[in-house]
Formats: sequence, C-alpha cells, structure tokens
Amino acid sequence: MAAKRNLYLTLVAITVVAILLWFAQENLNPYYQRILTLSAIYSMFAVTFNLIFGYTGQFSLGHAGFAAVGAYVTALLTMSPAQKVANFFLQPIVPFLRDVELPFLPALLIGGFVTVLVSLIVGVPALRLRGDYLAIATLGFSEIIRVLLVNLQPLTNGALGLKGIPSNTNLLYAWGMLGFCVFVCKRLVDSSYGRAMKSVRDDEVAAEALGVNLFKHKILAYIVSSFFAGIAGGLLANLISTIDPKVFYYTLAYQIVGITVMGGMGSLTGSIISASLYTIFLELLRPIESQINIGSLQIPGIPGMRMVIFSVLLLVVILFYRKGLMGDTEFTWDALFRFLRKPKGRNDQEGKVA
Amino acid sequence: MTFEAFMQNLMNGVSLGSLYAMIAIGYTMVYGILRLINFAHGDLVMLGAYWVFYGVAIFQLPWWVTFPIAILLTTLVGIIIERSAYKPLRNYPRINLFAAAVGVSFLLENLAIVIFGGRPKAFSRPGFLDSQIKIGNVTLVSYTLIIIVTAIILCALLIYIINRTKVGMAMRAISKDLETTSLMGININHIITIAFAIGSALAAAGGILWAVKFPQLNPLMGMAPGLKAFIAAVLGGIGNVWGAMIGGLLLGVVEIMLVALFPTMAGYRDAFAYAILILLLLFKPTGIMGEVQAEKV
Amino acid sequence: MLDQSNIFVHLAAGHNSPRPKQFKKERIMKLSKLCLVACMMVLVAGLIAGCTTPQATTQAPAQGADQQPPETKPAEVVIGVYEPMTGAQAAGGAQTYQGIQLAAEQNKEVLGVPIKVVLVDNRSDKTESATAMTRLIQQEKAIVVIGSYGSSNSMAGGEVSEKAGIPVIGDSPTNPLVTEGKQFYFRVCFIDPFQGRVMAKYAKENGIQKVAIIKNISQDYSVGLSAFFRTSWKELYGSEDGIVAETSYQDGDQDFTAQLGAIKDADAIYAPGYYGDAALLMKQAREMGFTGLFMGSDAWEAPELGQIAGAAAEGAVISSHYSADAATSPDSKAFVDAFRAKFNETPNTFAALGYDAFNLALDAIKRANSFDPKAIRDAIAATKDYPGVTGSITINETGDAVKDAVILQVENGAFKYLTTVKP
Amino acid sequence: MAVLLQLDHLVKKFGGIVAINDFSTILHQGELCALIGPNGSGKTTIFNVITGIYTPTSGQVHFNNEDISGIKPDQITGRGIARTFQNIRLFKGLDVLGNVMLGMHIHIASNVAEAIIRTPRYNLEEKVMHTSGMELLDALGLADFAHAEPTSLPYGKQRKLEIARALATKPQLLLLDEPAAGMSPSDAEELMDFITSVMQKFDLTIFLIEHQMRVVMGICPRIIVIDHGEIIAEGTPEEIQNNNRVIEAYLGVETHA
Repeated sequence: MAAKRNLYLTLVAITVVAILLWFAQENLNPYYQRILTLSAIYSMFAVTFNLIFGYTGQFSLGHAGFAAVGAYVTALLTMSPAQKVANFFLQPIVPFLRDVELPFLPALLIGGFVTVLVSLIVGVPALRLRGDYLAIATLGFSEIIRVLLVNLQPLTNGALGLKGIPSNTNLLYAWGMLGFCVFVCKRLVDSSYGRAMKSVRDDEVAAEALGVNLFKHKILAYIVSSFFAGIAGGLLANLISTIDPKVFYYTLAYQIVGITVMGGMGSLTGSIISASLYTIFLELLRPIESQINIGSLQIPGIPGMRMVIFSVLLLVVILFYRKGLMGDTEFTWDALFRFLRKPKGRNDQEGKVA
Repeated sequence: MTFEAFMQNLMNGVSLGSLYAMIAIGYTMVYGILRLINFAHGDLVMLGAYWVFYGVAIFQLPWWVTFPIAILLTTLVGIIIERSAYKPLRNYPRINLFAAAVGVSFLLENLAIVIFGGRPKAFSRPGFLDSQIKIGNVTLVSYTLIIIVTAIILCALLIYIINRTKVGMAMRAISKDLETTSLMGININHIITIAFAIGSALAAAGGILWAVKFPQLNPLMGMAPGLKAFIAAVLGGIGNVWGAMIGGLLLGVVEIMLVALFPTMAGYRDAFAYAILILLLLFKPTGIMGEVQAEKV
Repeated sequence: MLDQSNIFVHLAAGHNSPRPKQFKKERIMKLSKLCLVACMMVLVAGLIAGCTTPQATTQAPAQGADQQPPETKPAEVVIGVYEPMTGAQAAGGAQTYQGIQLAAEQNKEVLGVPIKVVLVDNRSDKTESATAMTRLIQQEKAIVVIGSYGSSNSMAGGEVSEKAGIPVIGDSPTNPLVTEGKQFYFRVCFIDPFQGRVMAKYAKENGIQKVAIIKNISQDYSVGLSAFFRTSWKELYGSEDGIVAETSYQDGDQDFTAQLGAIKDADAIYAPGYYGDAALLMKQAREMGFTGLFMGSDAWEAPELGQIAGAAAEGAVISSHYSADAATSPDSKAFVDAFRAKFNETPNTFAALGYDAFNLALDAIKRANSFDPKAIRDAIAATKDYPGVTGSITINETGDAVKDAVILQVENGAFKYLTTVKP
Repeated sequence: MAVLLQLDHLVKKFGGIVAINDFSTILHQGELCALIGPNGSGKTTIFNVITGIYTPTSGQVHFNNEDISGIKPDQITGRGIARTFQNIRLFKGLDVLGNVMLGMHIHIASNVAEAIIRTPRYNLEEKVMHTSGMELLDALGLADFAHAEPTSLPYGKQRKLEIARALATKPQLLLLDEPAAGMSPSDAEELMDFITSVMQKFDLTIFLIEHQMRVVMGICPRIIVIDHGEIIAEGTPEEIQNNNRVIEAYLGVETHA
C-alpha cells in the first residue's frame, strides 16, 4: 500500500524535477544554471566518496585523481581535431588522440571506464592497506596522476592545459548523471552486496568470518565510486571548457571529504544537500567582498573575506552538526510525511528506540 | 657525479630532510595520541614564520626575542585549535576530526591571506645564519648546519620527554588506550593539550627554520611542507618519533638526489616520492619503524 | 510546531548536563532541518529573482545602446573585474587590482553615466574563474570585463564571455592560447613568444654563450616561455648547443639546489616563473657559487624579489611591460605620482597593466559611443596607438597588443630601466 | 560417524611466543565438544587458526577431508564453518534482520549487476533471504527485534543474534567462543540449553570454548583442556574433573568454580 504510494510519488517527483530542469534549461539565468550544474557535479563527488568511505569504510583520498582522469579523457575525446592541434602548439599531440572525436555521452562513459582502469592500478594493491595508510596511498596516487598530466605533454598538453572543450554539460546532463549515479549507488547500498559493504565498514574480521570476501566488496565500491567520479570529472571539463592539472590538486579531495562529512556519512541525500549548499553558499557570500553602502556609510570590501567566512561556516557545521546535516538517514516519503504531520510523535518514537 | 658534488647534494638533502623531520615529528606525535591526521599542522608552520616576520619587520625586535615569542604564539594558536575544534569531536568518528582539521586549515590559510596579504614577503635572516662555510669544495651556509643540529636536539628532547617524564608516560598510555588511561585518573584533556602544544611548538620551530632556509613567506607556504612532513611521518611509521625523523631525512635526501642524478626527470620528482611511499606501504604497511598492531580477535 | 522557549533552555543547558541529552539532540536535529528548509527557500527565492528581475535590467543598456546611447542613459555602467584575490596567485591579483582601483577613482563616469566596478575573486582556480565570469555577465550585468592575472584563469573566463558576447580585456595573461580563436578576448600586454624572443635577443647581444633553463613545469606560463626562449635561441644562435641544461621544478618546491647543482658552468640561467620562486632560486644559486647572469620574465617584477633574494638578485635582468623609470609621457608620470600618493609605493607592471586595461575599456566605450557590448568589442578590436602608461597599444587581428617590451635590471633591490625592445 | 574436522599437530607462534603447541584432535559429525582452559591458554587462537584468521606455523586443518589450512576466512566459511566471537562483534550499521541476512550473502547467486538492476532472480533471492532470515530469528526468539539496532538488544539477545547470524551461513560446524561470557550462572545455563536445542534443530556439530568449566559440564559429552597451548587433558566431564593436571592448571585461577 504505502510502498505503491511511494513509488507513484517518486515517479511524479522525478517527472516534476525533469520538467523543472528542462524549463530551467530554457529560461533560467545562465549564472544560476551554472551554480546548479556545479552543485550536481560536486554532489556526484560527494556521493561517490560516501559510497567508498561512508558505506564501505575505505578512506580513499584519490578523488582528485579520478576526476582528473575522467576530465582529460572526456575532454580529449570530445574536442575537435582542429581545436586539439591549436591547443598543442608547443608539442604536437599524438596522432591517435588527435583524430578521434566522439559525441558527449559515449565520451563521458569511456571517461568513466578509463578512470576505473587507471584507479585499479593503485586500488588493487592499496585496498589491502587499512585506514590512514590507504588514505595516504590514494592521495599519493592522485598526486602521481597530476604530475603525469603535467609531464606527459604529447598526451595532455602539460601545464598549458586544454581549452576550447565543447561546453556540452548542462543542467539536464549533470542532474541526469547525478540521478543515474544515485540510482546505482542507492540500489547497490540497499542490496545484499550493500549489506556486505556495510559489514566490511563496521568490522572487517567479523565480516570475513561470515563469508564476506573483503577484497571483492572493497574493490566493488571502489570501482563504482571511481567510475562516477570519473564521469563527474568529465562533466566538469565540459562545463568549464578548459582544464589544466592544477584543477585537480589534492585539495579537491579534502573539499569532497568536507562536503560529505557535512552532509552526513552514510547518507546520499545528505551528500547532495551538502554539496548544493556548499556551492550555493560560496556564491551567496560574494557580496561580502564588494563595497557595502549603508546610507552614507561605506564599508570597503575586503577581498578574501568570503573564504574566511565560508571556512568558519564550514567549521560550525562540522562542530555543531556532528553527524552531518542528515546523519545516516535518507530522504524517504514516509519520513517526509512524519516530519510534516507529527513532529512530536516522531520524537517519542525515536526516543524509545534509542 | 664527483665526490664533492655528491657531498654537496647530500648536505643539501640532509638539511631539507631535517626540516621535514622537524615538522614530521610534531605531526606524528599528534597522530600517535589522537589518531588524527592534523592537516592544519602545515599552517602552523606558516604562522610560526609569519610571527617572526612581524616581530622583526614591524616591532624591530632582535631575533633571540622574536623566535621564542613566535613559538609561544604558535603554541597558543595550536592550543586554541585543539580546544575549540578538536576536543568537542573527540568521541565522534575520526572522519569528523579529519574534516575539522581540513576546516581549520582552510580557515588559517584564508585568514592569513586577508590579514597578511597574498603577496610573498621577504624574511630576513639573522646575520649569524648567513655566513658561508667552505669545507673542501663543498660550500655551505651556516644555517644548513644549524638546521640539522636543531632538528637532532629537538628530536632527542622530544624522545626524552616521551620516554622519561610523567607527561610522556601519560601520552604513551593515551596512545595505547585512551579510555583505560582516563579511568586511571589521568587528566586526559590536560595531556592531549600538552601534546598539541609541543606539536605546535615544533611546527613553529620548523616554520622559522624553514623561513631561514627559504626566506620567502606566503599564506600557502605551509601546504607543501605539511604534506611532505605527513609523507615523512608515514614513511617512518606514523606515531613513531624516530621513524618520523628517519622518514624526513630519507625523503629530503631522496628528493635532492633524484633530481641531482636525473636532472631531466626533475618534473617527475614528486611522482617518484609518492611511488616510493606507495611501494613501501605495500611491502611494509606500517612504515619503516612502525609496529605491527595485531588486532585482538 | 516548535516550542521556541524550549530550544533556548536546552541549548543553554550546554554540554555539562547529561540528562536532557537525548532531548537536546532531537531539538538540534529539528533545528538543523529548519535551517535546511530555510536554505532551500533562500535558494528558490534566489532562483525566482534570477529568473525575473535581471532580464529587465539587461535589456536597458543594450537596447538603448543600439540606437542613440546618450538619450536613453542607463542608470549605471558596470565594468567587471575578475582577478585572483585568494589562492596561489593572490599576489598578482592584488597588484593588478590596485591599478584598476586607481583608474576607477580617476574615472567616475563614462559618456555621462556613473561607472560601477564589480570585483569578483576567482580564487586562482579555473572552475571559480568560469563561475566568476558568469556572475559578472549574468548577475552583475557587466558590459565589459577586465582580467585576469594568470593565463589559466583567463582561459576559463574566456570560454564564458565568448558565448555571452561580452568583451574582455586581459591585463597580464601572456599565454597565446588566451585569445586564440576568441572574438571577444583582448589584452593590453604582449604575448609570450615575443617575451621569450626578447630575452634570447638580450642574451645574444650581451655575449651569453651558455645558458641553462629552469622552468616551473606546473605553470603554463613558465613552460610556454621556456619553449619560446628555446625557439628564439635556436634562430639567433643557429643551434641549441648553447642551452646546456633544461630542468624543472613544481609548484610548492622551494629547494632548487639539486637543479642548480647540474648547471654550474652556464653563463646565465633563464628561469621564467613567479618572483617568489625566482628569488629563492637566485639566493640558492649564489650560495652554491654560481656567478653568472640571471634572466627572468615579467612575473619577477615585484619589490619583494629584491627583498627576498637580497644581494643575490643584483644584476638580474628581466623582460617586462613597463617601467616607472622609463615613464616619459606625461600620462605615465601622472600615473606613477597618483599611484604613489594612493598606495605609498611605486607601481609595478601589473598595476600599470590593470590601469591600462581599465582605461582602454573606457576609451573603447567612448569611441563606440555606445554601451552595446558588440560595439565596444569592435572599438577595442580597432584600437590603434592607444597611449597607455605601459606604452602605445595597438590591438592586432588576434586580439593581442603589439607593443614594446622593456628590459629591467635589478639594482639595489629595485628594478631599473635598461632598454626598450621593439616588437 | 564421519570425521568432520581434523586438527593435525597445529603449531602457532607469534614471534618467539608459542601460542599453540602441537595441538591435535578430531571432531565427528554431530558432536558437541568443549575446549576449556585458563585465560591466555590459546583457546581463541585455535579458533582463529581453524577459521583462517591466522595461518598455522605448522600443522594442518582438515575439514571434510580437505586441507583448509592457510585459505582465507571467507572461503572457510564457504566450506561450512561458522563462528561467534568472544567480544560480541555485531554490525552496528545493519539492523537485527540485516545482520542475519548478511550471513546468507555468501550463498547469493546473482551478481552485482543483477542486484543493481533488480532482476527477478535477485528479487527472488532477496525475498528468500528475508523470509528465511525471519524464520531464523523466529526460531531463536528474536523475531520481535527484527528491525531494531543490534546494540539496543540486551546482552543475552546479542549473543543469540551472533549465533543466529552464524547459522545463516548454513554451517556444518559451529564454533562458539565463550558464548556465556559475562552471564550470570542461571543465564549461562539457559544459554547452554539453547545451544543444545539449536544443535539438534540445525543438525550441527559444535565446538565451544568456555572459560568456566562448570558451564559445560552438564551438556558436553567431551571436553578438551588446554594450558599454554598444549592439551593437558581430554575426556568426559567426570574424567576431566578428577584430572590432577587440570586441577593444577586451574588452581588459584578459578577460586569460585
């Protein structure tokens, strides 16, 4: 009964969102479109990090590297040969990359697959490591990728980066891919394999004693995570139309960790909300830096103040919403109804369980 | 490579490595006690250097007054960070602490840009650190030796504190088992604060010497040493003071030697450093000096 | 729904009271949810505002401009500035912005309409640069944009402005790719192939026989200049034999001893890069006994270079856009004086370029006699012999400025004018 | 009766410390055998060697006539050996039913792609896991708590849940590591009855570690006593009770036994 109702509600919601996105695509100010598109891309980063860490407990800091591989592959596949030749004016591009030109969607998917392949090079050995050692190994891996991007000029154009990447990414692509990513992650997490992933996170020894193949499930989460992170990277490249290795500095991984913790470890909904708020707040705070006039009083803008306030806000959320905005709960229709209908009753119920 | 060139490079590597080591031992100590990757550590390095800059440039203080004051101020900042950002999260998953460290680091860097300005500043070396020493064909500047000596002294001091004093014993106890230690009537908060204070002081000392060697200050100057020190700490076996020292020296020497031997491969230097790290971890997952922690089943 | 007084009681109870913890947690959860809802509402409100209001204001200047600008004057004209005010390139951004501030102070209106300068920080980051440019165009309704220090940032902004059809004047991005294939991107600085040639020529004229190149391999600027220098060297000397070494370092590296160890026998070191790195490099080279000449590029120009490197920098030569010493025209002198009065320091290249970029934008608006971005674009493209403080500026068919370069030499820690090199 | 588990001269050393020294025994199908010994005598280490958490320094483990020494824990579980832990190790992130269903994950035939697409086969499997999980909980008296958090259960129920979870892997041999630890004597007794009933219901062979001799006296026909990693006695409860070495080993340790 309720299940059927929820299914219909979900379908209706998806339709409404799709129509809204389509409408926004046509009518919304490009500035807002860009912010919303970026929100979707950061959401994908956060959701994929949540899958590998929040659900599987593997502290992988390789996201900047994943994004870099996805971005470069997608960019090189979608750029026109002429554009590539113009870009590689210091050292010519290798011929096989020069001549390919693919439509956006296949390029994105190939980007995702290549990301998986590259990430497995370090993932297969490194996933044996635990906790912080895994973190530093994957962080190092992502820096190695960046160094390679800088040095392999005939493949990547080095520090000069790529420009003139067709700006294919739009609201529909970004949110559509996010939807696909969330769908896959949610289905995975809710399946028997998801239970196994959570058991690996909670207690590796016990999980193994219950027949869970640790490596298989870690690598499973890692593959799905890197695939979608690669796609998010591809979306980013085709959104800003120009990339260089500096975009994928390891600090990107820190940002993603921050966003995910803010949203709540183990909550995909939380990741999306948090990533969107992150992107939007960064923009909302901009007026702080320009001159503010209150009557005749002029407060000169202090450049850089925005980032200070933003980091304070970030810390406040981390310090006071310790389980993140959503804890480990997801958005469900039932929860929404409960929230709307009987907030008091819900309190009592939860009190009892806890 | 001639013997002189080799010695020259070796000295340069050891002096760079000593700086890494000095920052890494602070890193590793905080990690050993709280299991916290304190990414804000690198920013304390930056703060230490800036305090000295302001002491000398604005207040015209002599270096022997500024250095202790800078270390003291940085220690204070370290304590404030620990009390306000890390302590409230102590009983939460470690990822929260990690995120808080990222937030703190973000805040310090951006504050530094606003307050100190983004333009790199010149750090003036005290004269006695600037004289040239020639041993055979190897030219050294006096700071090179002073950095190495300071690093060794500080490391020995720290090991003395950890192994021989009451506070150090409490620290070791906390790193083994925080809960049990608190049951034994030891004031955990107090000890952790002391650990942070020592770590921050080391970061400041490292920062000042860093600025002596590389007399250019900018708000993001702590990022690279912070990351390198972290790698050094992991190389040596994170949580192990001697390990951090060895890891730091090793990293410094390898970085210099790699470029000296293969100048055309200089662009790949960091990639090699990381590759070595990853390979080492695969064969010895707990670093050079790390103990294997058998999990109790 | 929510008992306000209760919230405060429980929040005030603080950490020390263990009993109402459960209860408190609930409240905080609830609060957090309310915050969420509030944020969502802000977002939606913002979106609605974005959908409706700004469109009306855009049309105003653009439409009016098409016909007879002076009659239907917009309330204000927005000149956008996107510069790296934070992040790795904050220093350059800040210097450039000083020049722009001075120019804006001296010019409060154009065609009788008050000017509003909107600065947007691009955080030295490509993603942010693209967003910043979008904001300037879509939100702030800038009709012309100035920026940005750092070619990488400029390229990201350029993709956005091109699509929106808003002209941009780059102050100091010297990478050829910035204007490549762009109809709406211009710059008031020369480009790197020229700058590389200038230094190679200087080397040849001053009897340098053996040179070593040290580049920052993670900066497009440094990689590009090194390559152009090499090409020009080959043209001038007939072979590359004189380049005895080419080695590299990365962002964040501060120890160059290993790189320097390999190149002791060169007459000169060419190290195009940012001044912070360059200063350390020179200091370390001298400490290691290198006695040759240091050659650098425009990004070396900052008072801090001499302060950091001290005696090591003495005699170093760089190619640059401008020198306050060579300020011969009355405009240039006035600029230097005004700048000194306002900021209490001598303007450097980037401040001067920012100043020129801003004034060129105003000049183009005046010449177009219109606030229509397309008309302004055409006016900028047609710029010929514009008397900027950094020299006479002529925009060529690729959108780049054809202008003289100057060679500066460090003397007593400051940059002294040496000579001018014609294009 | 067929031999189910055979331990041949097992030795396990940690550095210089010998945790198990030349341990050999045989378990037959349907047997209920107890392994007792003082603290630190190596009981759990033997379990860890059998379940593959440790590889033996020398010696072999045969299960159903197959040498399983040195293979990975999850594969050993797949062969039909399940265990519980001395310190309860339930998965906090899964509810009670989820903990049990996790135990069945090892038998899932659908692959990941099928799980994500939710093919009819996967849906059927999930449904079967759900119903048999509920049945299992029902049989062990935990059905009412199916959707509770495992840590919210009372201690005794957590023990039962660990057993239920182990049973979900459909084992032939069940290893119980001090199931009665931390329980009052009456609760412990009740648990032992529960274990015998489970054993019959699920047709199991059980190998059980216990610290207190008294708990297993009533139900285990055969008892092995070890000290310092070596077998010091083996036999029926009566034989053990009167064994001098056992009394010696326990003297001063078990004052209240």
